[in-house]
Amino acid sequence: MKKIINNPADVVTDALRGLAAAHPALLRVTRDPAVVAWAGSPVAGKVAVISGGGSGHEPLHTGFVGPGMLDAACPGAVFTSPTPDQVQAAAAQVDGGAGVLLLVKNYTGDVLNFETAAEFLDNTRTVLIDDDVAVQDSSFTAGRRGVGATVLVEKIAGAAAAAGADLDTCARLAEAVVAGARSMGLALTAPTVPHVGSPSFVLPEDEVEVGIGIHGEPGRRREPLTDASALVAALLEPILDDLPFVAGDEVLLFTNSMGGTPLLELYLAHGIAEELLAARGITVIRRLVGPYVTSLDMQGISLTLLRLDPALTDLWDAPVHTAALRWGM
Amino acid sequence: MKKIINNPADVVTDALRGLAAAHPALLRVTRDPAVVAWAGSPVAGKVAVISGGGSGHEPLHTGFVGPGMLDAACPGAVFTSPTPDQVQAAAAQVDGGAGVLLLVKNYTGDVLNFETAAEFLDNTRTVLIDDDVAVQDSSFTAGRRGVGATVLVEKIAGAAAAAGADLDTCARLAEAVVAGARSMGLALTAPTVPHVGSPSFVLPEDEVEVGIGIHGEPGRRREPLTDASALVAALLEPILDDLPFVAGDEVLLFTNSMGGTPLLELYLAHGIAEELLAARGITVIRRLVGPYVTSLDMQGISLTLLRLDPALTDLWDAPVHTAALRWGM
Amino acid sequence: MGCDARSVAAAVVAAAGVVGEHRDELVRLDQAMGDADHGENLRRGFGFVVSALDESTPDTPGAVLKLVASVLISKVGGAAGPLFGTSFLRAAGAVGAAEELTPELVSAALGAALGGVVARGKAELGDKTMVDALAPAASARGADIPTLLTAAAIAADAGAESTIPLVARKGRASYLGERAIGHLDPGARSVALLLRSFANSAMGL
Amino acid sequence: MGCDARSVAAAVVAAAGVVGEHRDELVRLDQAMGDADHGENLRRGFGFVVSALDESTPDTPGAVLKLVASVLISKVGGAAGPLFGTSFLRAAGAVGAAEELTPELVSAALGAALGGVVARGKAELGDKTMVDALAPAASARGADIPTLLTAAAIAADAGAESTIPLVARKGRASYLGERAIGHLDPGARSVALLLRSFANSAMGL
Ligand SMILES: Nc1ncnc2c1ncn2[C@@H]1O[C@H](COP(=O)(O)OP(=O)(O)O)[C@@H](O)[C@H]1O
Ligand SMILES: Nc1ncnc2c1ncn2[C@@H]1O[C@H](COP(=O)(O)OP(=O)(O)O)[C@@H](O)[C@H]1O
Ligand SMILES: [Mg+2]
Ligand SMILES: [Mg+2]
Ligand SMILES: [Mg+2]
Ligand SMILES: [Mg+2]
Repeated sequence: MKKIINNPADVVTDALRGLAAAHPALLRVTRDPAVVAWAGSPVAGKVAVISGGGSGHEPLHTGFVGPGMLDAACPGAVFTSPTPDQVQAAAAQVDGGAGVLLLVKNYTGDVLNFETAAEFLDNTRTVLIDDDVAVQDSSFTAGRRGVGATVLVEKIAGAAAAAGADLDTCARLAEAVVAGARSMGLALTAPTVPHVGSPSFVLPEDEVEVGIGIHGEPGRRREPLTDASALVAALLEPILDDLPFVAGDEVLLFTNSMGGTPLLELYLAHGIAEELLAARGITVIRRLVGPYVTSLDMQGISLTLLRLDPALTDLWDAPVHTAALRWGM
Repeated sequence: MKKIINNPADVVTDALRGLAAAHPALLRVTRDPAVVAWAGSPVAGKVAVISGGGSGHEPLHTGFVGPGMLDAACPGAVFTSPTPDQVQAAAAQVDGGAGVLLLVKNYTGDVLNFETAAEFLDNTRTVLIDDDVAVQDSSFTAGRRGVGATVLVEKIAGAAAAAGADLDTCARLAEAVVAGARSMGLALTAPTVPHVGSPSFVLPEDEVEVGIGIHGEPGRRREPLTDASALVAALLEPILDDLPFVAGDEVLLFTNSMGGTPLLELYLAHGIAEELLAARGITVIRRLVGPYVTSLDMQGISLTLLRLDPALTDLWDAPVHTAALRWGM
Repeated sequence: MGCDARSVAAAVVAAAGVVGEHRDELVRLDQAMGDADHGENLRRGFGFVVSALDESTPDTPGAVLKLVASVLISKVGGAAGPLFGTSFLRAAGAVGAAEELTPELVSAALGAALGGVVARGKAELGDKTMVDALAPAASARGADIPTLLTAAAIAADAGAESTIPLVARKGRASYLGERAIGHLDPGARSVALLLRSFANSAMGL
Repeated sequence: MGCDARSVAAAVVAAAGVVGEHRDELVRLDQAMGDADHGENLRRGFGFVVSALDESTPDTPGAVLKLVASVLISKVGGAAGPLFGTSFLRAAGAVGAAEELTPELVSAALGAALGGVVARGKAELGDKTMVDALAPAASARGADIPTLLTAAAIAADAGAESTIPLVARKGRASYLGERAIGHLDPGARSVALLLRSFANSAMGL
């Protein structure tokens, strides 16, 4: 394993120390339990927006803490959802008296730990994020997992809270984003988890894993590595068919790197996706391109589409200041 | 080679198409010759700031085009400096009548091509960026290469130009940044150039290349892969000794990922660097942490230190709106 | 020589050792179908449990189980933290304030543990989860604690093995569809390991 | 059968073919010490040169060389673009408006090409650059063009080989210090390849 780390058991703690050092005016980072909070929180009368999950997906979630987005993030161990203690500590720090919105990616571990925390908290609402169309949706299973849409939910719910919306409204908007967003990803390489030391799976030089998640779990299927046009189409078609997105829709297109894929390839993929959408009569009116929901050093991309309406668009455009996403302030 | 590309000969063109699609309001992207210009340029009476270089280092330089930073960037082929035609075309597009500042990384190819272009342009100043302490400085050689400081030069010169400084002042400030900035990098893995298809070098599992540049060239030496604390110290010591940076200095610390190194490791390294600087009595007053000067998919990091004074600090803090760096607007 | 708080605490410490020994195996099992953290999660969690028991041993078996539960819930995270935590919490409830465990109490504890996992995780038998190990274990019977726990461990082992040919319907492996077939569920394996360790401890009483 | 514009253009097209054949070799040489683009840069550049010559063949040898120069300068980039471009530009200047090349003009062209590279790149003999191939080539003499160019190609070959044991002082390889020792300079190799191709074309006149 080649990584710039000290003790593998301490990577999250050590990285949080660096995060705190890098953003002293923006973030308040506490340990035991680990919480990354906006230094300006709590804001009296504002709904507090909290998310969290396993580490290894940076900048998700800690990079999205700040005015206009998350009040706090709870970073778990690598690929391990945080504990209820972390969520309770985060809520205690950032609750401004107007309620706490918990934004939770739909994984068994995340759901159970946030659920336990919520039992100890007053006035909370939980919104589950489950946008990955690679996973069959069924009431008999764990359901779809949350991936790229998480950034969009956090931005839009965070903007609503910043604008003074109440807890129900914030939750309703978060649910609207979940309802209108779909994602799918593929991997060219596997991530290497620090406490494991070997790649999570082994992929031949000429194959890709299609329908992967963000935890190094294998995807739905392996396919030959084709050219970028075919790969992008293989991600986009299932997304479009699922909601479905149709001609006339106005959308946000989020082209995400899983971490190891360079911007050159990412923009190349983004350009292809824009062309495919234009050919379908779907109008891209907002975009996000970059490594925002990653899986350590995995090479790969995911696409997320969100159907926009003017209200969601305004909330997307609202000022935000976090380590990883910033505009208007 | 595993990459999300179509024809390797077209990667830059295809990526530029995606860049244009992703930032329609911000950028004006033209081809033949390839130029990425700020859509708001030219601004009458403002010094135009232009940079460029080989592609494969994204977001450098195209991701730094926009108000408060570059007026235009000239992206060459992968790892190949742009042609004089590109630079001339960029100048023609963005020259606002107050002169053109050319910010050039000190590589033979970049120097020669920008030099040729400058012969055709009126009222230009060229500032060479050569911050890499891994390269011995000598008047008999090509000299030091330009690496991480490039972002800082572009930001600060761009801010000065935006604030209305004249060409000489902008050039003087750019030179001040070059004079006060030093960098060094290391690699855990080699990049794979699309038109080559194999990694630029082969590094055993237990070794790092220390003193690498950003073009996949081997470094100064190979060393055993040690822990993060030792690796960060091995980069920081030569930087500190070179200028030298001394107790009492106020600095900007830029912790850069070479592309494939995830944020978790990058923040971890940043934290260590902050601690080492604090122990030396050097005060970090500004930071930049992220993949800003990359080498395709290479795993590795570089550190850049810039000694700040109030004037440079104000220019660093000034509003900027580019694809990759944005604050205050 | 009865099964008091001290014996239960010792059994938990011994189980922590077993978890540590099998940490890499559990990581590998989770790597095949999931996110490669199960072994590390349990190692970390039981490490904290041992530290907590080092500091103070509670008075009753139930209090020991409750301490284990609260450490696992508050320190582990992931799916395993709440599910194992809840199982220990429900087991603690089932044994109440008894000074010593009886076969009946152990049986009740196993049933309660299963109930807790099912209540939290909503998995059914055959969903390829720890339930497939815990459910048959909870049905085991025995005249004394060693016999009962040995029967439970054997049942859990068989139950864990039974997950191999299954498609997963719960947990992370459910994302894999048919590709989960052929792999042993890591959570079922760790349930079996814990019960085997408890049985061994009981034999030594 | 003289060396007119058409012959020079044909020689350039033939040289473009040689560059294409050696593209991977030049990439590999540049990969060892530099950034692995030299072969691709020249392939791309000479591809544009061939297209330009396809469109229209200039009237004089000098005009052909000037066209090659301007295409290389405006299309290649990197160090090779301006350096090769300047060498062709200076060579064009040296042969002036002559309708046909003579050995004296070829000799003057080679000298001018060297002068151009040195003026732009400031490299001296032994700096491990294309100068190490071009300088000995420019000193070659011959009674007719084939003889002269063959002597130049032989000298360039030897000059290129002489770069192997050197530490680089110019270009990208200068960053490597001692680690450049043992590697052939890609630019010197491509100079030798071009001159060998020109010599072969001249033989066929
Ligand atoms: N809904 C569920 N009900 C019961 N057990 C479950 C459920 N979901 C997951 N598990 C168990 O949890 C184990 C995985 O635990 P672990 O790897 O620690 O958590 P995570 O899946 O969050 O990474 C699985 O092997 C499975 O036995
Ligand atoms: N200053 C110089 N003078 C003469 N030749 C040089 C100089 N710098 C570099 N070269 C030549 O250029 C070659 C590299 O060309 P190329 O790879 O196309 O450009 P780059 O180095 O910009 O990637 C080297 O092998 C060397 O022969
Ligand atoms: Mg996990
Ligand atoms: Mg180059
Ligand atoms: Mg797991
Ligand atoms: Mg090169």
